[in-house]
Amino acid sequence: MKGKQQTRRLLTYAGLGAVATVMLSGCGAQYQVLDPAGPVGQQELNLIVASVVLMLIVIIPVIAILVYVVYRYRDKPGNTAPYDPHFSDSKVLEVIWWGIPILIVAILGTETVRTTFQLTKPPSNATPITVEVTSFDWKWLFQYPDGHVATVNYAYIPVGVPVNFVLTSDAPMNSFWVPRLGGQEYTMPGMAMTLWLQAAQPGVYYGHGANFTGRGFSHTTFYVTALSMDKYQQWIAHVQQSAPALTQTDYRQLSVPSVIGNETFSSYPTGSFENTVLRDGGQYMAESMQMMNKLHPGTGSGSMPSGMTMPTTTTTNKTGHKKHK
Amino acid sequence: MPPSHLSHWGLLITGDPLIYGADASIALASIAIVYVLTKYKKWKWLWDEWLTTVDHKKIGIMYLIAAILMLFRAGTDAELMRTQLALPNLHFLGPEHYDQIFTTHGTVMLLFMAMPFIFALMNIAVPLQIGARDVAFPYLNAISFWLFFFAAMLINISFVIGGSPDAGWTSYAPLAGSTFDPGPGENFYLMSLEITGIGSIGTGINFLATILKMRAPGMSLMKMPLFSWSIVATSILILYAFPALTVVLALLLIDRVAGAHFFTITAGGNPMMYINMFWIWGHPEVYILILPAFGVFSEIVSTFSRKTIFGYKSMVFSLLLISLISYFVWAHHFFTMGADASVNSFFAIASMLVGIPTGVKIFNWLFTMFRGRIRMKMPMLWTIAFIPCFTMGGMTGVMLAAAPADYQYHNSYFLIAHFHQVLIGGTLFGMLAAMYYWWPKVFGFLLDERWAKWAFWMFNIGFYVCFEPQYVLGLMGMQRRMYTYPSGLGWTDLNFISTIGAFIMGLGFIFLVWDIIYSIRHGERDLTGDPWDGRTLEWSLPSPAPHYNFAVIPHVTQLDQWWELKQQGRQDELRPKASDIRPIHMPKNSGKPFLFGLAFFVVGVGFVFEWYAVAVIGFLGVGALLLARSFEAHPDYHIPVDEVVHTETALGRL
Amino acid sequence: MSNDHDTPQITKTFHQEKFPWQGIFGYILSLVLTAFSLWFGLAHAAQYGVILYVIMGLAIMQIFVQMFMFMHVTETDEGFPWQSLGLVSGLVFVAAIVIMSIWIMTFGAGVS
Amino acid sequence: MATVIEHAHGHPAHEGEHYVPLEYKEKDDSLKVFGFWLFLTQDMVLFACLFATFVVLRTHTGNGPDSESLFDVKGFIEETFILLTSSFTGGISTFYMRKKRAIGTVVWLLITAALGAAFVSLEITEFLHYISIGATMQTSAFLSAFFTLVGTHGAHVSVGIIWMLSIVIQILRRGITPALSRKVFIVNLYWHFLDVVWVFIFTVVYMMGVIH
Ligand code: HEA
Ligand code: HEA
Ligand code: CUA
Ligand SMILES: [Cu+2]
Repeated sequence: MKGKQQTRRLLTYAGLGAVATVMLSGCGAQYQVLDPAGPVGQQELNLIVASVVLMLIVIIPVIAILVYVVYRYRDKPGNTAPYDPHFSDSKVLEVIWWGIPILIVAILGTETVRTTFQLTKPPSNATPITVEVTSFDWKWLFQYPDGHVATVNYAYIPVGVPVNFVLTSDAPMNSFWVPRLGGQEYTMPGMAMTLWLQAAQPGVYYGHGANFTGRGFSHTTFYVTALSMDKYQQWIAHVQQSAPALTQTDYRQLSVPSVIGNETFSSYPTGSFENTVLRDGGQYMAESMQMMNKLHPGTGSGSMPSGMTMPTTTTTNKTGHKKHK
Repeated sequence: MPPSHLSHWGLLITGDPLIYGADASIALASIAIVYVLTKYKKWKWLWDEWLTTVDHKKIGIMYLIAAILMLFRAGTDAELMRTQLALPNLHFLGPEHYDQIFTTHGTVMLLFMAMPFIFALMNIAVPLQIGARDVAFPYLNAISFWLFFFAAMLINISFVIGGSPDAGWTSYAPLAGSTFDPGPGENFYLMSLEITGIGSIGTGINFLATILKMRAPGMSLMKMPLFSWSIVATSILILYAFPALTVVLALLLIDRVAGAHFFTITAGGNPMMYINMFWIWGHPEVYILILPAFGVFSEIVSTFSRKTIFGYKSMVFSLLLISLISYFVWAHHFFTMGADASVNSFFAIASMLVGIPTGVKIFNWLFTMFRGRIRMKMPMLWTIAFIPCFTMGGMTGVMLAAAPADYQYHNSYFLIAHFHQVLIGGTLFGMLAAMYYWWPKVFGFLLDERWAKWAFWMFNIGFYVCFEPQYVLGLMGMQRRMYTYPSGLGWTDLNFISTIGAFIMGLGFIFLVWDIIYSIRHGERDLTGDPWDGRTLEWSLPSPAPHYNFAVIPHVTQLDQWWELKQQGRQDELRPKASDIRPIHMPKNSGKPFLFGLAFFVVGVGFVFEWYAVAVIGFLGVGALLLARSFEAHPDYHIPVDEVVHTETALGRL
Repeated sequence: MSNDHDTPQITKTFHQEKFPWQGIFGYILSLVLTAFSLWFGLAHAAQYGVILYVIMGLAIMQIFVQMFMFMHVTETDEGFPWQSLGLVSGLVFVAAIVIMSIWIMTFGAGVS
Repeated sequence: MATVIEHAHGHPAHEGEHYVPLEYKEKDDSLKVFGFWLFLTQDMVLFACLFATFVVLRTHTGNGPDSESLFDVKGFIEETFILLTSSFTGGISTFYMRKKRAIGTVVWLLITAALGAAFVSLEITEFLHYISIGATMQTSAFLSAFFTLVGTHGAHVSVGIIWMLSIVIQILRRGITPALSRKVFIVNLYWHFLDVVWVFIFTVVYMMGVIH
C-alpha cells in the first residue's frame, strides 16, 4: 500500500510538472490564455506565471515533507526513527512558516496591485478607438462610434491600437471575454464599463460570454478579427456602403431572446447605446458614467451624445409628488 | 395576482420521461417505506425514538444519514453532467435540463450535503468532547434539524413538481428574477435555502453557547480539543454570515412574488447589490465548510501519530484569524465587475492573506506527524490524502485571488477545478475522515477497512483524473455552465478524461456505501469505547455513549486529558463512582420541533406556488407552536440515581 | 460540583438599585440625543456632510445608552461576558458590510 | 433547591455571596439569556444588510417620489419618541421583575406593549397613506427598500407585543418564577434592541431623507 501511495505522489508530481511546462513554454493557440496575442493578455500571463512559480515554492516542499514524514515515521515494527510524543512547540519553525508565506504574499500582492492599476489604463500610447458592446439574450452587438457602423456576433479591430470596449447589457448580465486578447469584464444592464484590449498581431480570436445567462448561454460565441489599420478602415468604408442600416425595429428584434448568426449594419440610431444604458438604470450610476466620459480620449463622437449631461442622482425624477402633510 | 403560469394540474404533467421516471421512483420509494414501517409496526418507534428526539447523538445520526443520501443525489447530478459533457455536441441533456442539474448539484452539495455533514459531526462530537450532557438548547437543536430536513424535502421535490431552479447555485438576479425566470423553480431554491438557513443560524447560536458556557470544569478554552475550537470559529462565521443570506434571498423573493424592485433592471433596481450581498454570505460560507474539516484533521493527525498536536496555540489563533479575514474578501468573487482598482486591490490582498494562517495549519499538521508513530487507519489515510490535494486547491485559490489573473480564470473551468479541489479535497475528505473516525463512537462498531480502501483509492484517483484536466480546460477558454461545446476548440480529449474520472469517483462512492452495509453485519464491534487509542474525553465513554453521556461530569486538568491519564495508568479516574452520582436533569422529547419544520414546509410550499392562503396557514402554525412552547411549564425531567447506577453497571463501568 | 473552574472568575457584575436611576438617566439621555439630532439636522445647522457625520455619531451614542443603561450588557453569572465581545465584533462586521458595500457599489468614485 | 441536581446543560446553579438576579439563578436560564444575546448579534447583521441595501437604493426613485417629498417630519418624530419611551418603560419592568414584584412588572410591561401598539398603528397609518398616494413597494427600488427595512422593524415590534402579552398572562398565572423572570429580561433585551434599530432608521432613513 505504501508503494501505491508513493506512486500516487509521483503521479501528482508528474502532473504538476506537466502543467508547469505547458504554462512556461508558451504553447499552441488552443491554450488561449497561455498564448496571448496582445499586451493585456501578456501582462495577465506574466502575473499568472509569477504566481505559479511562487506557488511551486510552497507546494513542492509541502509534498516533499509529507512524503518524507509519512514514510519515516510510519508505525511499523522495528522502525528506528525517533519518537517524541510531546514534541509540539518550536519558535524557530513557527517563525519560518509564518514568515515565508508572508513574504510570498507580499511579493504576489505587490505584483497584483501594480497590474490591477495598470490594466485600467490604455495598453499603449497609440490613438485608441472605441467599440461599444451590448450583450443581449443570446448575442452580441458591436457599435463603432468612429464609422457609425454596427455588427452582430463578430467584431473587427485594428492591430496595434488600444481598443476601448465600452460594455453594457440589455438583458441579464453577461461577461465579455476574448481570452487571447485579455481578461473579461461583466456587461451589466444600466452600466457602461471600460475594458482596454489590444491586438499585437492580426488574427481571428475566439470570444464568448462568460457569465451564465440562461438557456442560450452556450451559444454566445463571437469572433474578434484583428487587421491592419488600413484594412480596418477599408472594412468600415465597405460596410458603410454595402450593408443595410440598423433600424429601431431591428434593435428591438435583437432584444428578443434568440440565437442568431453574424449580421452587419451600415449605421445605427444615434445614441442607442447611451439610451440602452440609461433605460436600464444608468442614471443612478452617474459616477461611473462620468468617469467613462473622461476616459474617452478624443475619438470624435465619444460615447456621450454631445449636450447630454448625466443627471446627478439627487435631482432625478421628482414626478410632481407634493410633500404631504 | 394569481400567476397564470401555474395551473394546479400542470405541475405534475411535464411530458418529460426523466421526470416521469423520478415521479414514479419517488412514489414507489414512499410506498415501500410506508409499507415496511406498517408491516413491522415501527411507526411508534420512529416517532418516539427519532422524530421527537432532542438527544444530540440521535440528531447527529439523522444529519449523517441525510448527508450521505444527498451526496448520492447531487453526485448523480454530477454524473449526468459529466456524461453530457463527455463529447462535443451531445444531446443527452438539453439546456433546460442541464441548467437545472448544475444548479441543484451545486446547491444540494453545499447546503444539503456538506452543511448537514458538518452539523452531524458537531452534534456527534462536541458535547462529548467538552464533557457536557447535551447541547445548550436541545429543543432548538431539534428545530434546526427539522428545518434542514423539510428544506431538503422542498428542494428535492422541485424536480418532480413544478421544475427545479435553473439559475445556478448563486442564482444571480436579474436572471433569477421573475422577468427572465418565471415559474416556481427559483422559488423552490429561495424558500428551501431560507428555511435551512434559519436552521443553521440556530445551530450556530446553539454550539457557541454550548462551547463557551458548558465545558466540563477545568477545561479552559486553551485546554479544549481543536475540533471544538474549529466549531467555535465556524459558529461565529455562521452567526455573522447567514443573516446576509436570509436577507438577500428574502429580497429576491419579494421581487419575484410581490413585484418589488430590489434587483430588477427597471424602476431603479440594482442587480449588483444582489451579487454583493450574496457573497457577503457566500464567501464566509465556504470557510464554514472548511473550518470543521480543519478541526477534524487536527484530532486525527494527533491521534494517529500518537503525538500532541504541534503548535496548539497557533492552531487556535489561525482558526480565529481565518474566520476574521474571510469576512473581508467577498468581492473576490466579482473582480470582473469593473469596480474601482483600489477595491480589487484591497480584496485581492485580503484573499491572499487567508493563505497564511491556512499554511500555518498545514505545517503544524506535518510537524505533528514528524517524530510520531503514524498508523495508517482509514481516518489517517483520508487526512494524508487531504494535504496535497487541498494545498494545490488552496494555491490555485491564491492564483485566483490575483485580481488581473482572475480576469482570465473567472467563470472558466479553472475556477470549477479550484473549488472542487478545496471542496472535495478539503471538506469532503475531512467529512469522510471524520465519519470513519467517530463511526464506532456513534454506532458501536468499526467500518471494514478492506472495502473502505477500495472506496478511498477509487475516489482519490478518480478525483485527480476528473478535475486536474479542468484547470487546463479553463486555460483553453472553456466557460462553466455550458451544456455543450463545439468540437474544434481542442476541448474534447480533456473533457472525456474528466468524465472518466467522474465515473471512477462514482465507483468509489458505491464502495463506500457497500462498506457501510457490509460493516453493519460484519464490522468489528467496539467493546472498549476507545478503538483508536484516543486522546479526548469522548473516548473515555462506552460506545455508543449512554443518553446522558457522562454519569459524572469529569474534571479536566490538561489538553488530551484521556490520553495523558492513560499514559499514567490513571484512566479509572474518568469512571464514575457510585457515590458521586446525582439525579440528572434532562430535556424531554417533544414532537413540536418536527411540527415546526412541517409548518415551515407549508410556508415554503405556499410561497413557491404563490398560494398565499397556504403560506398564512403555515405561519399561523409556526406562531401557535412558539406560543405553545412558551406556555409549556415543565419541558424537562430528572433521571433518578438508581437508573443511572443501573445503566452504568450494565455498561460495566461501576 | 461547585464552581472550581480554573478560568479566572472575571466578573459577577450584578448590582441592585433601590430606585431605577439608571433607567431614568438613560431615558433622559436618549431623549436629549434624539432632540439634538433633530435640531441639528432639520435646522441645517451645518453642511450636508457635517450633518451626516454628526447625526450618525449621535445614533451610535444611542447604541451605548441602550446597551449600558437598559440592556445590562456587561452582566454575566460566571466567567467572561462573551456577549459584550460578540456585540462589539458584530458592530465591526456590521460597519464592514455597510461601508464596504457602499464602497464597492460606487464605481470609480474614488479615482476621479 | 434541596437536592443538588446536575443539569444536562452544565453544572448546577451556584449561590454566590453576591447578589444574583433571579434570571441568572438557574444555569438553564442564564444560558438562555446568553443564547438570546447571540440571537441579537445575528439580528444586528440582518438589519445591517437591510440598511446597506437601503443606502445603496435610496436615490433610485424611478418614476416614484423621493424621500424628501414623501416623508412627514411630524409623523416620524412622534414614532421616535413613543418608541424611546417604551424602551424606558420596558427597562422599568425589568427593574420590578428583579425586585420580584409581579404587579409592577405586569403593569410596566402592559404600558410598554401599549406604547408599542401605538407605534405600530402610527406606522401602519403612514404606510397606508403612502400606498393611497400610489407610493408602493412596486413603484421604485427606493420604496421597495424603504418598506422592507421599516416594515421588518415593524414586524419585529409586533412580534414583541404579542410576546409581552403572553408573558404577562404567564406571570399572572404563576407569579415571578426564575423561568419567567428570564423571559421578562429577554423580551426587554429584544425591545431595547429594536429601539436601537429604530434610532438608525430614524437617522438613516428619515433624517437623511429629509435633509438635503
Ligand atoms: C471549501 C471551500 C473553499 C476554500 C477553502 C477556498 C479557499 C480559497 N479560495 Fe475559493 N472558492 C470556493 C471554495 C473554496 N475556496 C468556491 C465554491 C468558489 C466558487 C463559487 C462559484 O463561483 O460558484 C471559490 C472561488 C474563489 C474565487 C473566485 C474566483 C472567481 O470567481 O473568479 C477566489 C478568488 O480569489 C478564491 C480564492 C480562494 C483563496 C485565496 C482561498 C484560500 O483560503 C486558500 C488557502 C490555502 C492555501 C493557500 C494552501 C495552503 C497554504 C500553504 C501551504 C502556505 C503557503 C501559502 C501561501 C504562500 C499563500 N476562491
Ligand atoms: C461539496 C461540494 C461539491 C462536490 C462534492 C461536488 C462533486 C462533483 N462535482 Fe461539482 N459543483 C459544486 C460542488 C460540488 N461538486 C458546485 C458548488 C458547483 C457549481 C454549480 C453552479 O455552477 O451553480 C459544481 C459544478 C460542477 C460542474 C460544472 C458544471 C458547469 O459549470 O457546467 C461539474 C462538471 O464537471 C461538476 C462535477 C462534479 C463531479 C464529477 C463531482 C464528483 O465528486 C461526484 C462524485 C459522485 C458521487 C459522490 C455519487 C456518485 C453517484 C452514483 C454512484 C450513482 C451513479 C449513478 C449514475 C451514474 C446515473 N460539478
Ligand atoms: Cu455593475 Cu453598476
Ligand atoms: Cu471566496
